[in-house]
Amino acid sequence: MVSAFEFVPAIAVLPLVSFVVALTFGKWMPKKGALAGIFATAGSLLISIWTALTVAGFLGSETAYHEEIWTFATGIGTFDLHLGVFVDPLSSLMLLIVSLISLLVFVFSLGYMNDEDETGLPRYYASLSLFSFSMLAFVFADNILMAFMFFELVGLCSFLLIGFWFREDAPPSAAKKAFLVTRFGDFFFLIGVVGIFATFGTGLFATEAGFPAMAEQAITGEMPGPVSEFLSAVGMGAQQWFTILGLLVLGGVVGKSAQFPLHTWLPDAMEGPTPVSALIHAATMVAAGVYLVARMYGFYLLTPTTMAIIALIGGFTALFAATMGVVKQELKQVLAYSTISQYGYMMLALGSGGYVAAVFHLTTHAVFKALLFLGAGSVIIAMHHNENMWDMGGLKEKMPVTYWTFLSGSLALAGIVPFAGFWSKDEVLYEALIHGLGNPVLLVAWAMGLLAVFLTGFYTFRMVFLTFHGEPRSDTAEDPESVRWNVKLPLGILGVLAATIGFINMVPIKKLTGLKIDFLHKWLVGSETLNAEFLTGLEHYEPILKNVAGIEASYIAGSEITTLLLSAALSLGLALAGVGLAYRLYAVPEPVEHTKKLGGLRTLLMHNYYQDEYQVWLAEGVTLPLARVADTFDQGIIDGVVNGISSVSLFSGDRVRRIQTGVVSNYAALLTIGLALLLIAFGIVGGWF
Amino acid sequence: MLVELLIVFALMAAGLVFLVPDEYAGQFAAVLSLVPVGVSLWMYSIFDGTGNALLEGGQPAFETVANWITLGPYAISWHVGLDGVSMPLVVLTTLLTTLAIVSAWTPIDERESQFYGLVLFMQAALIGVFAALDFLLWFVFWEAVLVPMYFLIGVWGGPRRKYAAIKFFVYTNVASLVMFAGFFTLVFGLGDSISTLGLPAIAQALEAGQLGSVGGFGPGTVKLAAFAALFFGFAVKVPVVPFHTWLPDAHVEAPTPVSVLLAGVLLKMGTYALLRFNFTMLADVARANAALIAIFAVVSVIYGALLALAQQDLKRIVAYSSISSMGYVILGLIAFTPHGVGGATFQMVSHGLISGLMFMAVGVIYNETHTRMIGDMSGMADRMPVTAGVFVAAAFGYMGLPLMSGFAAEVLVFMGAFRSTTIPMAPLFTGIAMFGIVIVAGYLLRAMQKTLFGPFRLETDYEIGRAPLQDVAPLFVLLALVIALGVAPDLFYRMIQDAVFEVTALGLGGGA
Amino acid sequence: MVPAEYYLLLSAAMFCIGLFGILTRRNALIFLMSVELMLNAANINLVAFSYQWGNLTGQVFSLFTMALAAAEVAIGIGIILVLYRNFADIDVTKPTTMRW
Amino acid sequence: MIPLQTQSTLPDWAALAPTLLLGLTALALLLVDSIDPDDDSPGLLAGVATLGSVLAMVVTGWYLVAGTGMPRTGGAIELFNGQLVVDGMSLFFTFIFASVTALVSVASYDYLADRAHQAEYYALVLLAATGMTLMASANGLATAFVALELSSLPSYGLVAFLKNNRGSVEAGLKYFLIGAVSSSVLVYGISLVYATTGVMKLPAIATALGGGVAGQGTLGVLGVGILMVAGGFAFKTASVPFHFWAPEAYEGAPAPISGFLSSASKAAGFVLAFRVFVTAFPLEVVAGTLDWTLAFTVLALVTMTLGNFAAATQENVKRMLAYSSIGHAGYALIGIAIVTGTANQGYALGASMLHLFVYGFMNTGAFLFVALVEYWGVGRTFEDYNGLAKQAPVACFAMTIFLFSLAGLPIGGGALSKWALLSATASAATLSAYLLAAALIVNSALSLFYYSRVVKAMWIEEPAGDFEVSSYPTGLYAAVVGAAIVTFLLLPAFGVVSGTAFDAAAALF
Repeated sequence: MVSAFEFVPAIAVLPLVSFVVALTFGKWMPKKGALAGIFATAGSLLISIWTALTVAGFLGSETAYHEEIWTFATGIGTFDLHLGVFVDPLSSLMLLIVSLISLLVFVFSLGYMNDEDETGLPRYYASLSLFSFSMLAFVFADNILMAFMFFELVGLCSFLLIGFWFREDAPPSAAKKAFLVTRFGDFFFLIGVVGIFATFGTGLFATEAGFPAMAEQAITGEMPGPVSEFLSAVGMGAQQWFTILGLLVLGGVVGKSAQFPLHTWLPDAMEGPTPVSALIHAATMVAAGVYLVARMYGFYLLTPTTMAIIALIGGFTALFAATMGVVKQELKQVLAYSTISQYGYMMLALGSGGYVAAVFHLTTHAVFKALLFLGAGSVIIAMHHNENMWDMGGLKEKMPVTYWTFLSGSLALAGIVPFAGFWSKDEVLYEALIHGLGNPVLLVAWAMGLLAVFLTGFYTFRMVFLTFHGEPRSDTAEDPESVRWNVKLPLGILGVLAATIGFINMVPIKKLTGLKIDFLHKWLVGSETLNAEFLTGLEHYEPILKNVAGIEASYIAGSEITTLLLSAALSLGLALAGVGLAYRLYAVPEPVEHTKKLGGLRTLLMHNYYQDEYQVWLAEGVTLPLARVADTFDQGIIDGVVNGISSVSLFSGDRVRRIQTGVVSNYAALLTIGLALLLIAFGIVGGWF
Repeated sequence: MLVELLIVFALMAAGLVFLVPDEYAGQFAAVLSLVPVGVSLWMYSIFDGTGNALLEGGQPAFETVANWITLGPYAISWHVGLDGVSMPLVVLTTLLTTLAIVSAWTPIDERESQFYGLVLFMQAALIGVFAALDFLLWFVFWEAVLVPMYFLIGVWGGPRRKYAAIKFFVYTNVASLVMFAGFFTLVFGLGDSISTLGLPAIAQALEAGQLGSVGGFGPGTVKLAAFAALFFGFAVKVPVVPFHTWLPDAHVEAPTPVSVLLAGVLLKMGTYALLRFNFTMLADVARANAALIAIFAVVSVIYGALLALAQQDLKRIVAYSSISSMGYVILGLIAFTPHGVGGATFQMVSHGLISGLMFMAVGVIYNETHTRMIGDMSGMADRMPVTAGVFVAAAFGYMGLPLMSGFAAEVLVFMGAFRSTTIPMAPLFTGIAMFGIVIVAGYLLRAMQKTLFGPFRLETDYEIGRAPLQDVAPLFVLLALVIALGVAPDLFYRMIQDAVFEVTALGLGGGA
Repeated sequence: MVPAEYYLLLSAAMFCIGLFGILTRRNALIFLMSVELMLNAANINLVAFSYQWGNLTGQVFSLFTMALAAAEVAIGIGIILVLYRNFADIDVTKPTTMRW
Repeated sequence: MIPLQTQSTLPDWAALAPTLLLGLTALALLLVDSIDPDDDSPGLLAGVATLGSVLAMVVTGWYLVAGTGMPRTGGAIELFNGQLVVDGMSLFFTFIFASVTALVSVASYDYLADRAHQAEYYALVLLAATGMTLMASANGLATAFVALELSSLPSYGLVAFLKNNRGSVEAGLKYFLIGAVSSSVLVYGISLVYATTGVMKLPAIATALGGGVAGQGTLGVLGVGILMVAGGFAFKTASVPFHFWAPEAYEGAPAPISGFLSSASKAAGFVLAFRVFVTAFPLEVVAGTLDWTLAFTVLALVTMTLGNFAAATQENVKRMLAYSSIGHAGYALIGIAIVTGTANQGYALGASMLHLFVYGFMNTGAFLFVALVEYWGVGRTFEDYNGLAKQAPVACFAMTIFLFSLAGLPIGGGALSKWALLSATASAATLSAYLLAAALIVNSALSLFYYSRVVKAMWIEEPAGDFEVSSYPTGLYAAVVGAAIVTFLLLPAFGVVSGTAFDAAAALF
């Protein structure tokens, strides 16, 4: 029978086709290209499911797949560059998520864009399709160069979509910012990629020939030839050099996943259409960074320093973003900062060795964040594109579907049992804790993450209460525009998922009851071949984590259960506390702004800790003036010299011709003098006298 | 004989176009110029050259040798041939010429027949430059390129065209003569070991360490002096900072189609010559001074990008960014690794296409608005969506967007440079140079945001219509090529690799 | 007999006198005469050394020189004539319509 | 080519056929004029002059092809007891003179239209040409002087030919006065050389000097003599410091004559210098007394720099060409300036000869174009040339070829010859040689600037006034276009002449 794996490329190619179709024929198509996208992503979803089943081992025997499909650039006497497909549990899971969310976003867009009869829809759907294409191709990339390429394309699509309403001033500038900031991160990423190729001669993620495996050998076993060659060239130890490479790649991750300090582009990115925000934050662009770290986890595990840094960045970002989320006025702004914060959790998990936890949170977050954004989208439709929460209120009755689904999403985000967020976030914190007990750095990261739980609960429900509860605070809120099925359907699906998706990995229950219900964990442990041949299974990672990264689990009072319950109770309690505070402050008929109580802190938070300010200053206060100086220097000095030479020679020419006075006697005189000079000079030289 | 066919046909076409009346000249020239395109593509398809034309074991395709003149002790011959380096450049030349001619239909509205005649004449010379394998022959073509360019800028250019034309003319001519003198020092240094000025003969004699002392100077000095002279001569053409100041003026004043050829092909003459002479014949000197040259390269990249950042004139921006992009070529060449030199060569082609695309896009906007100043317009995407779309695509191509040729070229150069053994602290140098990709994004995004996006506004009082097909069509052709080469660099990269591999081995031991 | 150096000195003196005339005098005709003086300085050398070396080459050549000098004068007079017609003067420093 | 043995087929004196042809043509012209004194048949005169010079050209060409006087056919042919010698070099230059004369005669037909004394004009031109050919084959100082005068005296007359034109007369006067001084300097120099060696024939002088005849005491005398001889030649070649006549003479003279003098007469000076210095004063013999290559190096440097810099800012095209021709004298001097031991001597000298050859056509052509413009009555300044290409594209195209070829761009032979010189300096590779190379580069860059000013005026600038080209004179056009074609053909067909030149030059050493 045919294997699903042969069709994996199609997962990405279908959206690509729909991109071309929408771009060229979109104008004349019934839904302006939406249908093309829907069909394409639906197809991708089906193939993804098929692939997932195959990976799970239900169909056929092989459960992972690697194939080089296109030689990109042939090298003679050096390595080739190629594009290839690599399917393993991680990538197949990601494929599933991405294609699902894309499909739903396409459907939702029918309501959000078409029904609002926006212009330029073909462009919109084309970009959307390109976005899905890039992301899917990125997911099944088999080497880091290919990953980078589609990583960049994702950036392009974000540029196109954020700047979709190019006729206004704000969106294009936001788009520019998004691309520039992520580009800055990608600059380091690219150095990392180039470095990896230069060091290992390959960019493969998996198999013995892959660079993580070679790196592992270099550190644990005997040094592979090319690697030692290069290391001696740069004159560094393996550990040291790999750390540098890892950090360089991490630059790209920080940029795309909007981690501190390169998070500034994400809130601005809200200028784009809301479905786009859903896509960007839930499943694609921002997820890409975290996914990349998971993808090359085998490499990061080798360098404890990098791991620690990842954890710290994650923990800090989680807290940092959450604090800013507390004071935002606009619905989508709150969600934006929550996104940053949630991805912080994933980084925290990865950094502290919680591979499963990270992937778990990535999954659940994809669902509930998509849900929240689409819900917000539906609210925004209802509010005629007014996003200020202080103009809303009392929408609960007006739009029940939106309300209940949004609520489910919010509970998930806040991490209230038994919604998805609880399970994943709890596991993240648990992993951080147990590994942190033996490792102060991780413990600090854990503490920050824990603190963020409270804030998350607070700002989430502040948002919910302000939007849906109390009395309507504006005329539009009085009678909001109603939304159609194409909005409600995706909300419904996601709402259910948000409530239930957490059950795929209920570790605490397992630990307590001993039921083998940690499906995701099993899934990521992967098959025999995966660990033996492709080396991307959990069983391959765990020993490295222990031996090389030196991150070991230790438990409070030596009891795993105690620790487990403690951590769960702690996070749940904090979350509930946050919700409760929000309830006391905002779940009243006439809520008022309490931010003044924060005093000086408020302005700081309102200005997002002046992050934008200093980055803008770096760009326009430092770089531009520098460029101008360079320009003046160029025009003045360098070009001045060139022009100077010419004018000097012309001037001297003008002097020289004055010798020709026109008086023949002078000529005779000069002639005589000239001859005399020659005679004297050569007389002296020749010694005639 | 196919190379001869190309050159002779281009010359005859030029002659014919001079004679036809102005109103038909454009179309006529375009049709004629399709023949070289076809021929060159056919040559590409049957290309059978192996190795590097200058080195032992190299067997250029379409090679012909015929005795031309005797210059003192040296037999000068008509010696042409194409190897993996020159073949792509010839294809690039023919393609860009045709596209430039078509894109000239709109902007060029006086003395057309002379314009197109000169363009075709220049095409002949350019093909000659890339195909010639005898020094004097090569130099004839090299210098012959100047003449049409002088007129093309001087007659059909902008307000300061005369200044720009003469500046370009004199500056590059001085450079060529210095380079000529330097090269002949080398030739006489080789003494009786060569009897022709064939580049392969000279290169191989140098490899064999035949260089003797000239006048009072020993071989080492001679080599170094010659290298310096040659490097200066070509650096002006490339241009490498600080010999670049003729370029912005020339670009800004030249009409768009001419800018296309100037950036697309003429700059490549410099890098091509650098590869042939400095980095193949005098590889050992190049290696010895790798650090210095790498610094030249990096400075060109960063400084050029910074200058572009400071500009308001769209054309000036592209002009300066060409300087920046050419810096990558130098970096790749000096790396002396297969991907380094190969990537550099690929970058020559790729940048030829992309910069051509960029200039054409600017040109189309200019045709409609009659301004190129960023401040004068905004929201053009509202009125010229298609053009704007291509402009965006071109800009991202310039930023090295994956699946477009620029990315392939740059990443290859970086990979080559990163693991280079010639450049000291290669990773550091490469890393610094790579910061160019951030700055380029900076100024191009800024330019796009200011001109294409935002609410529509235009200072000049012109009625904006959609650009005519003849203006936009070339853009799409180029875009298609850029993407094709971006998805499948091997179309050219394979033969390039084959031709440059030998080069990377040079200069390690040999040479006196 | 008189040593050769004396002739050399004599001719040199004549040559310099002629040169001096050229540099100082403005009248075209006197200019011409000065030139003649210089030519004859050469002739002195030629004749003297022809005697010195004991061959006739020098003497014969001096005859040639005289002839050519005559021809030169002929042309010169002609030019001076048209000069006078155009500038109503034979001052050699007058005609300066072309300079620089 | 047929290896034709001149000795066996023709008597030796036949080797002088070109010279004789030119001389006889001059006489024939006078004869025609005496038969029919009132100039009603300009066509006939021009025709005869052209015919004669073309005949001379053809014969010379034939000899060159046949190899008369070349090593491969038994070496130089000595005539009149060795006073004259016919060899590759003399024939090579004779060819230049003859072809320039032909061009000038053709062009003059229109230029002189309805002027008096045409017969005298042509006769003088041909006599001057005869003198030049004699200079090319003069093998003794005496013959050299006589030949030089034979070419100079008619030139004086020709420059002043427009006797009602103040410019022409002034030019004639200055040319004549400086010429007179220079010739007396030359003669005095000759006398001094004779004083130290006692002989006049060049080879004899060499042997005499080699035999150490020149005692310690007479060292200075010899040195002064040689320098003064050099001065005499410098006058002919319009090199510093004997160049002062040139700008005025070329500007004031009838344009065809300017072309004639600035190319043919200059070349004549050079051939004489080459032969005399290489044959009579071999460096290894006189180096102790006077390293004349050093002298010529200085002259070359100063000459080319002064010429080009002065030309750079001229307003008058003809005067610009005049100065540039001084500059080119400087270039040509390079050849003789670097015939040192280290250099490939034949190569160096050959390069100079080639440059003079190409120069003969491109420079004459340029001046003839000026003649054409004067004929039309357009002004002489750059501004007056504005937009000329719209009126007369063909002529302007020809002029563009001349100018760019002069500037050394490869759309004419000028490029190759200039590059030959540049490479020759590289072959010498002494410090002074590199100095020359540097000067050459700087100067030709500058020359590119001022030559392209003319091109710019013709093609780029808009015409100032509404001026209409009245007629298209056949003679002038024929000459200009012909010169342009030859100039261009010398690029691809450079080999035809280069071989001969290098052989001829090599034969001298």
